[in-house]
Amino acid sequence: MKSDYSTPLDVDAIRADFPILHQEVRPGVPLVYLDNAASSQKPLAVIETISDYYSRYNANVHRGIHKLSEAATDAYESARRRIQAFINAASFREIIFTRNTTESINLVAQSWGRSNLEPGDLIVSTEMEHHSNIVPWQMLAGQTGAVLKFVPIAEGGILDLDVYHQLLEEGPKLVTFTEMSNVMGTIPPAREMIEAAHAVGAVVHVDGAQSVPHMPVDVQALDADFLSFSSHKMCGPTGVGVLYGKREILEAMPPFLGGGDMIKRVELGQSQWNDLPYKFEAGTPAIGEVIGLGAAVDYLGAIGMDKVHQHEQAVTKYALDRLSEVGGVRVLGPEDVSIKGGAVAMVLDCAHPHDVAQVLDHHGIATRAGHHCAMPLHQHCNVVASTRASFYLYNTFEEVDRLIDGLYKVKELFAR
Amino acid sequence: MKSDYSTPLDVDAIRADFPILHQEVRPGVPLVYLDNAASSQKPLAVIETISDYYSRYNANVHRGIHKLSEAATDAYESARRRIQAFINAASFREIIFTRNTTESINLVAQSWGRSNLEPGDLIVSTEMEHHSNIVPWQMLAGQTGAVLKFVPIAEGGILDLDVYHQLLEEGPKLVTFTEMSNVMGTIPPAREMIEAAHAVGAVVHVDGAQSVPHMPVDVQALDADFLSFSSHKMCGPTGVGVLYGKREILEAMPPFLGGGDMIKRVELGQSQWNDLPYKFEAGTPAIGEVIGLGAAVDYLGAIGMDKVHQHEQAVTKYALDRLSEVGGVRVLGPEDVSIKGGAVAMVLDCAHPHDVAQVLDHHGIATRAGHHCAMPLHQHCNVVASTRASFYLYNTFEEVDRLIDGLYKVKELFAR
Amino acid sequence: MDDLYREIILDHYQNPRKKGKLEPADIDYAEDNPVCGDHIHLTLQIDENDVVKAVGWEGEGCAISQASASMLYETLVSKSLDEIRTIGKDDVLEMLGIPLSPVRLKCALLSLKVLKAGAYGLTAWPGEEED
Amino acid sequence: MDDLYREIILDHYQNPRKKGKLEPADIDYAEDNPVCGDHIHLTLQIDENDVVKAVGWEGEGCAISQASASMLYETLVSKSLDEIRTIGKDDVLEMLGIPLSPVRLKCALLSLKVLKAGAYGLTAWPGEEED
Ligand SMILES: Cc1ncc(COP(=O)(O)O)c(C=O)c1O
Ligand SMILES: Cc1ncc(COP(=O)(O)O)c(C=O)c1O
Repeated sequence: MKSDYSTPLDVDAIRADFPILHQEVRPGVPLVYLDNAASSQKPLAVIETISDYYSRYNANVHRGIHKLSEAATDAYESARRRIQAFINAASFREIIFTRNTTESINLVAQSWGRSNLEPGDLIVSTEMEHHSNIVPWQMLAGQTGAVLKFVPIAEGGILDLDVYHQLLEEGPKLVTFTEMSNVMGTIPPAREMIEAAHAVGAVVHVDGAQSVPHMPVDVQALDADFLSFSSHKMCGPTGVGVLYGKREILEAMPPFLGGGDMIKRVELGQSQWNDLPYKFEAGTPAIGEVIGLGAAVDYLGAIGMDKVHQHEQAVTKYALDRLSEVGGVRVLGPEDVSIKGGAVAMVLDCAHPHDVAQVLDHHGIATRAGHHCAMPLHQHCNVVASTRASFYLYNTFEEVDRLIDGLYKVKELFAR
Repeated sequence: MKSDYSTPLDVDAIRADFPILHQEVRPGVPLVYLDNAASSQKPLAVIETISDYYSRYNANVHRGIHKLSEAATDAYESARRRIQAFINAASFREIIFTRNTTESINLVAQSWGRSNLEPGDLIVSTEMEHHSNIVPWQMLAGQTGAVLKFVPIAEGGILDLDVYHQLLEEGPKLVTFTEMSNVMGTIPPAREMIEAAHAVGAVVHVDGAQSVPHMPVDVQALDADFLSFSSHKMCGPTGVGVLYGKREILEAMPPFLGGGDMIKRVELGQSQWNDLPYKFEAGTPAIGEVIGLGAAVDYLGAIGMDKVHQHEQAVTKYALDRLSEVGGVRVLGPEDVSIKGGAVAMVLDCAHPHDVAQVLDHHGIATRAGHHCAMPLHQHCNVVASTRASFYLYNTFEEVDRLIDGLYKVKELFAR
Repeated sequence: MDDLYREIILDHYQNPRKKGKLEPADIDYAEDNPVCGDHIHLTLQIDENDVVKAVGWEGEGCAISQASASMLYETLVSKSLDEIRTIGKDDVLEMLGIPLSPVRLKCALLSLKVLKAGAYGLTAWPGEEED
Repeated sequence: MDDLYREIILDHYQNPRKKGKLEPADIDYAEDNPVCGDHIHLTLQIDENDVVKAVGWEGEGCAISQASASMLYETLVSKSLDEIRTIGKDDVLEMLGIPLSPVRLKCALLSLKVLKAGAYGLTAWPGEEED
């Protein structure tokens, strides 16, 4: 069955790196983890890097004149440079550590947005976005009087680029869109979209929460002005995210949060901001987690993001083909894996997405059910919710078979 | 020598819990970690809780219908309730997870402050504050036209309460102060100060970054409206902080960051906020780190914060007494350990604070040199910087002796 | 598998009782479960003695949420508002009779939450009133 | 201990050269090391051939920052701005001749940073111009 679907990865070897995968959720029922778009699992190298930090050289960074603090600062700043390399940013100063994608986007909205937008200015987002790429802009629109418009989803779960180009003609100040839908897996033509937006003078923010973990992303090739992503979705720990921003844009932005580390000098009447990236990193950062994310990009980089992407395409293709056999399953979004990442959201005729997930869980298969923080997208699809299986580098064709078997059990139970 | 100074703790047993403490910074030179006010070390129980999370039940929280997500959600929410108990908050809804104290304070400034302050309104802070309790209020004052005034430091490194009461007569909308200075260790009479502020109708924010890790804090007894603190200073991991807020105040506040998890419903035109505390937790939280902080408060709670405080008072008293023998050492702040925590900032006649720290580090003793993110305080003391030794539950009287020996080496080198 | 969805739950899910929207209604309230998009809209007619005369509800969602609404709302007619006030989380869970994880608990209790919010303005989730 | 602070560093620290503030000055620039509060204020008089005529500086800070200022600024007189432009991070470190951790590196290089910022408007830390 899987002979048609070839992967460049030695998945058995990769699975051996992830302690969590080798467990039974109930006696005799091994775990099949297909909830990767929500959060990925972590290789031992990352887990041990974090333990090692707390066991050997934990200390606050940047200001310490002692061995532990120097070691912690070195490791923290070295992680920044490896993350810079991972997305090919031009300078370490363009890598700002936040809590997650959501905070990165809020930083752009509040710092760049509040200081650059005036009443009536246009912000363009899309209907395909995660709530984290909608709500901060709604809030910003409320605060500034800017107007927020959305590129609709067209037939086949792709963005309606005709409307996109029409909206660009209205001269938006900011364009923001996801490089990979967390529900339908859709990969829009980001480079072309950015070029077109730049041609009308817009600044472009790219939501990389799903793309950066799953495919090669080169911010200079993309020419994105901002890119946001989360550690926890790319083999790294929770509690840390990244905002990439072009240096000259970041330089001109006011700080987001105030406090220790982001200042050069504080007097009672006023303060003087620190250099990039520290201007945007107020207070003690997520030191251990940044160092953990450094280990994660080392891990992914050693495997190669192109191979990760190819593997996921193969597994996704296999899943789509097998799903089409089941019957009564509607898959949301594109079916062409050249424009689709490893997120497969589906709706069954016979059962509600929650019930599907619950029955699958009973068989050890972890999927996610609900709106996946993308209510407008689901509204567009005319469903309240979906069940989503999402793949990562450690998922196998056999696990897809387990998913399909599980769906047959769902049908058995509900289609009576 | 130490017979006069009694501690209720079995410090040897406690030290055995902290892997990092048992190392030599250079061959033959064991580590003496006296930089606890910057960041504390972590017991094995915390390190293992985090590894265990990533190795056994890592998953995104709140929305998952599968075993791992349920386990992660349980552990995350259970940590919230134990942290609630640790500071005796009335409801788990009053415990909001942030990145650190700094973000907690910014949340109050931006959400409460921007929606409650008008031009000319008064905010009262103090000269004793960490930059994180100054800069967010400066920014807020700039944004709203509110006026920021500072309670000066009086003789002996305590707050000038006469001026405080005069400022209260001006009817401030918000009062904010630290419950323990991170430089001088000063513990102001927080309960009385809060009562007086409430009497004139002010809302009170307490910076608990130093107090919560080092002494019992009961938010209901204090009657604080807000309390901010950081995990990394209290045996927990980096990347997570807490904002406590009284429920009725939090309910009335607009959200701070927008995105996933903090909404109930998103439509393209508008969104509806989630219930507390989730309204203030946008995006995937620091799940592993919150669970780690839960293990930290379990650890501290089992020992007893009253005992931690007594131990630190004994070690601090011993340090102050021995420092007075050295000669040419000026200790900043109070000398009475009943109003002083375990932070001992000093200035030597013969050498700059950096050089002091560097020589101490050469002898294995980790202290901190600089302004400790408290430039206005140092300005008040008429020094640019100080060298700070700060103690925690695992520090011993012998380590104080090592510090004193180190200071004699400094004098030897510089006082020629 | 047996205890995952009992027969009675599947029955109420596939053949819900009391479906429909009353007009006019004395109590008319709708809410979602934000976690998953379950939706329940309840309408009640109440007589002058504060007793439920008629029930109608509409909704979308999973088997648990819809079966729980059908099973719970079916029992309301001729109950007084005072009697209804005593219905608690445990009553609903007993009615369903299956083990539920915290997320599914919200599915199970949405019907009760809508009832309590519509009838008494309570906004907390049943069982969490005392936070 | 020997290599921690060399004799020459302690000497320049305890007996700094070229202290004082020139008035008028052709170049007048001051900066802090935000990490630790070291402060250096440099004034230079430049002749019509772009050669340094006189140097004066004031400062406060640690032995490393102040000795480095004293040692560096002492060498400036009769150098042209073009010559001064070629002075780099490594020259200063060689002058000091002790191993320095990253934090202390900033102490050591503050004098050079102030010189470069004052003379050429460069704002980056020496050695980090190419970020
Ligand atoms: C009194 C006080 N407030 C605030 C902070 C800031 O804490 P964080 O850096 O964890 O945000 C600190 C930590 O140095 C502190 O000591
Ligand atoms: C496309 C997309 N954007 C944003 C987010 C938000 O990420 P986080 O919750 O880590 O902030 C997600 C995660 O679910 C996502 O998939």
